[in-house]
Amino acid sequence: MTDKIMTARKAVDTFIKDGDQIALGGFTVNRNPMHIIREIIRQKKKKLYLVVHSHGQGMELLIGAGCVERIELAYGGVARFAPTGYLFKKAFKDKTIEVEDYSNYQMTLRFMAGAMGLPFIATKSGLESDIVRKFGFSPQIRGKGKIPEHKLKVINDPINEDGGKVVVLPPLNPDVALIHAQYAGEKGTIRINGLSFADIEQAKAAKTVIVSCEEIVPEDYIRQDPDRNSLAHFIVDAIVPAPFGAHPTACHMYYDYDPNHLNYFKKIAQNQDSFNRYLDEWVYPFETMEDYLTKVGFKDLLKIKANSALGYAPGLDRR
Amino acid sequence: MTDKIMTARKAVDTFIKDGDQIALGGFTVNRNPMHIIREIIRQKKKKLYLVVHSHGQGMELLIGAGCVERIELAYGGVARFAPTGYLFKKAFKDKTIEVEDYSNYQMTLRFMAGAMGLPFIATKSGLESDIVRKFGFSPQIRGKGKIPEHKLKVINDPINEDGGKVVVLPPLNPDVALIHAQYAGEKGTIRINGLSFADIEQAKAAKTVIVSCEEIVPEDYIRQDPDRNSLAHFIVDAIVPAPFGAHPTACHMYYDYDPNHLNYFKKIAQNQDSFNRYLDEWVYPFETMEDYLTKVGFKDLLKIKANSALGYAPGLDRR
Amino acid sequence: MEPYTATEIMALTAGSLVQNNDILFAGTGLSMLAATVAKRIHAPDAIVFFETGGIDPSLEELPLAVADPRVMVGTSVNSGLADALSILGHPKFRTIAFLGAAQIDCYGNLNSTMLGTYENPEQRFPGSGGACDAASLAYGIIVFMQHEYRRFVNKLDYFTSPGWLSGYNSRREAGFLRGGPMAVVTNLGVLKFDDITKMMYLDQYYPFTDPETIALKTGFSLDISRAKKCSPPKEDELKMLRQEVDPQRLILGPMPG
Amino acid sequence: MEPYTATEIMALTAGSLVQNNDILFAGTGLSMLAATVAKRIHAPDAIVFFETGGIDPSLEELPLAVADPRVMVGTSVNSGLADALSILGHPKFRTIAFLGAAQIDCYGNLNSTMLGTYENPEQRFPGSGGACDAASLAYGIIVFMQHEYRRFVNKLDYFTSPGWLSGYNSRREAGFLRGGPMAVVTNLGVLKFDDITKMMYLDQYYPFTDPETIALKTGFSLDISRAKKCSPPKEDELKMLRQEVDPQRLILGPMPG
Repeated sequence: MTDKIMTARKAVDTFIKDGDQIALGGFTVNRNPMHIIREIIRQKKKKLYLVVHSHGQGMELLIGAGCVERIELAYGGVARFAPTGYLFKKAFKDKTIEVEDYSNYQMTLRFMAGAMGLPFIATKSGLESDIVRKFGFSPQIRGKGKIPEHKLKVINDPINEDGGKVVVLPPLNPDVALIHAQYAGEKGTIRINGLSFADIEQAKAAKTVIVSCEEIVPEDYIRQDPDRNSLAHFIVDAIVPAPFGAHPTACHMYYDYDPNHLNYFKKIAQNQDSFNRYLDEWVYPFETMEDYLTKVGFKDLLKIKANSALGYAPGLDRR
Repeated sequence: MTDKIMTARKAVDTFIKDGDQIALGGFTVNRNPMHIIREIIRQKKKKLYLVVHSHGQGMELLIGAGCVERIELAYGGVARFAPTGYLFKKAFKDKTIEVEDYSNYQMTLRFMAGAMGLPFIATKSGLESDIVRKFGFSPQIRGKGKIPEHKLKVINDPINEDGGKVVVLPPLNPDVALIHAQYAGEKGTIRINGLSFADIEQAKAAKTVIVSCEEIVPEDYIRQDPDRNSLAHFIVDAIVPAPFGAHPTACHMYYDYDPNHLNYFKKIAQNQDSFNRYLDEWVYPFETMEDYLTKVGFKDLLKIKANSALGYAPGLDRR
Repeated sequence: MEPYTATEIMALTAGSLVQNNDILFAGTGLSMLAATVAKRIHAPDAIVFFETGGIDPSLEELPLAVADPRVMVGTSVNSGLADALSILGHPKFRTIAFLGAAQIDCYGNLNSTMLGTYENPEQRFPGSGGACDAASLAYGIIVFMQHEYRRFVNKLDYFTSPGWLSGYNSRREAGFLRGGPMAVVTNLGVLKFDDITKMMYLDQYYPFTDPETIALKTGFSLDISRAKKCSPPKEDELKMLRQEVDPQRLILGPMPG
Repeated sequence: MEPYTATEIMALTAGSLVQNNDILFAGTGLSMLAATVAKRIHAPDAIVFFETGGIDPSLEELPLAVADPRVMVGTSVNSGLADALSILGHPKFRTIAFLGAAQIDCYGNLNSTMLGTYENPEQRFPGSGGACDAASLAYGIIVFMQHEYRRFVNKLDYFTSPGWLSGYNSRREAGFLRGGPMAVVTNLGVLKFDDITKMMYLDQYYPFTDPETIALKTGFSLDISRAKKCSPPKEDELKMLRQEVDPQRLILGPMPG
């Protein structure tokens, strides 16, 4: 097995190309694969096709930096810091991105179907709503590349005569899944602490899996407790060592979200000039986590450092 | 929340009635809920409708004792100790039970669909096979009670024009799921060590969940590490303390399967008289695990005691 | 000026709608306060879970997001979306979801996606998240709304989450197995749905307002004939909310007056 | 008498069919030996997994069942059936499943369920287990058979697991995305499938037998024109199998002679 441990630069350069369909791991303010996302921006990847359930900070950055052409999503926001993501909102209103709306369960089921090789998956969720009635992607592009022929279909339950209508959803098999995890074994076994969101399904559904992680540990060590592990080593194509790699979002047991940074981002996100200055200040100059963290500074990092018993930073000023 | 901790006698008496559809946890020689199963036999429950993927020792006992009317399964055997279960084989040939054959993936997907509230679930597995072409249950009983109207249906992929044929399966929502786990918190949080088979899906799919366990631990303790937990407390209706409750099958980190007992069972299972004597000797007299274990004896229990590093009994004579 | 804020009475009122052993699907903000109120006062055995996978956390600090690491501690199980969202429709449980929305119609259908259309978008909200799922699958939903004319509309710009659809038996006929909105808790009062028509009516108004004012702030014709005046929050409940649930007033906002 | 048993040459021969980086779906018995042989000799980076959820265990002791606690140790992940069986069809991986059966037909379709019919059952085998899934979804399967006339049949009593169906392109036309049997390893030789017709032919026969004997033990017409004699097992491979893989001969059974 070839060595999978590499820099973000190499992982993004090797595995991500313009136009790829990309699943972002994490959820709003937690475990966003920010280190990889910043590298995507540095490498100026274009026309990305994001598939997410509820995404926040990472998606905001990619949209703002002009890397995104198209999104399938259930939710675009950074929790209380931006109930609707400013850059998502702006791109949607300016029609610089195409958006297709699903629900969280629908997106999760689609990832799961992709992960399990199911031809499609069905749910009662969304019947009669505009999610099943309105279509964001133009008919011209449907069925091309990764874009499914049908957003979804409402059919009669084919096996239970009393089952009524159901929503049938196409599976998702993204080109690349980007995940930030706490631990990776040297051969690629991944362990996520706390909630896994839909990261595991996203990784299993994808053709290529890039995992950034807080720590790389010996494969023997991570295999001493395989009940805790989230992904088998052979699923993973690239491991990127990235301590604090989810900053300014949280990483359970390692650090909390960074309210200072997220509040600052909220301000600068409302204007393209200030957002561009943010890229110049926070994204372009720092290829390594070391350099980025030097910019963040010890003071803020110590504030968000997780308490070992709680997994977050108790008493953190989150206003 | 009322107290869920109870004896096997009370759990079976309260929650299992004749004719119930019952999912058995475990797999061939591992984590069979034997203590509960023996109690079902003592209480002479009848006409049970088993739904399992690959089941072994527990199913053999229930069939032999005449508790079973009908089974949906993928596999009936006790691994090398009885590649096809003798009592299953005999009941099938004598037509004293009705059997419907599925595959392991199909049964697992059906439990999963039941657990997730999906109206149905589809797979490519089984196309053109007799699993989709032949039906074990008589047409007269189909659609009655828990028996699905259709074993399955082969349809054209409704959402992907190039998808071809797919097998659509009905979900399973058993009346009762019987699970043997390593740990239960006092309020019902369950932790399974090692492989979970389809136990988690079975429990979530069922109306009533009975869990026997090696140890009951304080709820606070089991919640100190919720990443390891398998079932939320409110899913579980009865917790039955049962150290060695899976014997003669294995329980990872606690004990190995008991080759002496399984080899002995293999012999007695081939004849109804000797099987009845087994019931008289091993099942009817012992309502508590303490009494049952006294019968097994320290000698055999020490032989199968798991090594803490390995989870099984290294060097165990398994011939 | 009342000695309590609208947010405070909303949290306490919504919390009182919960029964013991209910399984509560909570978002953040008001729904988190309401769920905590419910557990501390009305329904000690109620269970709170989050769509992100945190099942029954200890909630020693108030989470600001459903993905806040504070929902991962003291839980019964830490899982993920597939698991958590599957609980919503579990027929064994009375699952109650607290939802917010940008628009609501007279049958309790919700919009949290956008104003305008995909072709001519005017405003964008975050989208369904788990709201459509909860509204589709849960035993019931309780909706939080700011009571404004432009939010209580005759026709949603985008129909994100199914309520009683077009009223009467339309929800069951559409294929839903259960569910439907139980109540709408606003900054002015509590609205419920007629047993037969499933049309919204005013059930309670807070002491600082009146039914006519509420009707004027509602964009569709509202039945106010059944409205009762709501009692002000009890002293001890208000104290508990302020001192124990949100002492930093992260969600409660400024004190009254 | 040969200085090796049929079981030994079967395990070694099947193991040699594995490529490096293959993901091996193993049952127990012979398939476990073959997988271990593959990893130790031909394909050190091959990965073994079990349908029960044990992914790449260290296998310090030979498991006697796919649910043996020995498949839960040193694994990359301990999961369950849903996870493990999902790996079979993953398009990213060359998944190879080792399967046994009671009957096989000339297109490699398998019966592991029963003889007779549900109405008039004559014999019962355990059933599909994961065999139908592996045969349906994996990149390829390798089948172990006892080479007996009554097992190599024209028509299966029960069609449990899909091979090449009725040959030619019928497998793809039926809706399968990939897969099909690659080889059948018996106690007499190795059979493969014609590239075009997908009909079984004799590829190799062991040194202790001959093509005509094999044809006589095959219940359908067998092409033996392409048969080559197989070399006897190499000394070092036999030694490794006996001393390291199954020293207790739990699966290998008695020594030769």
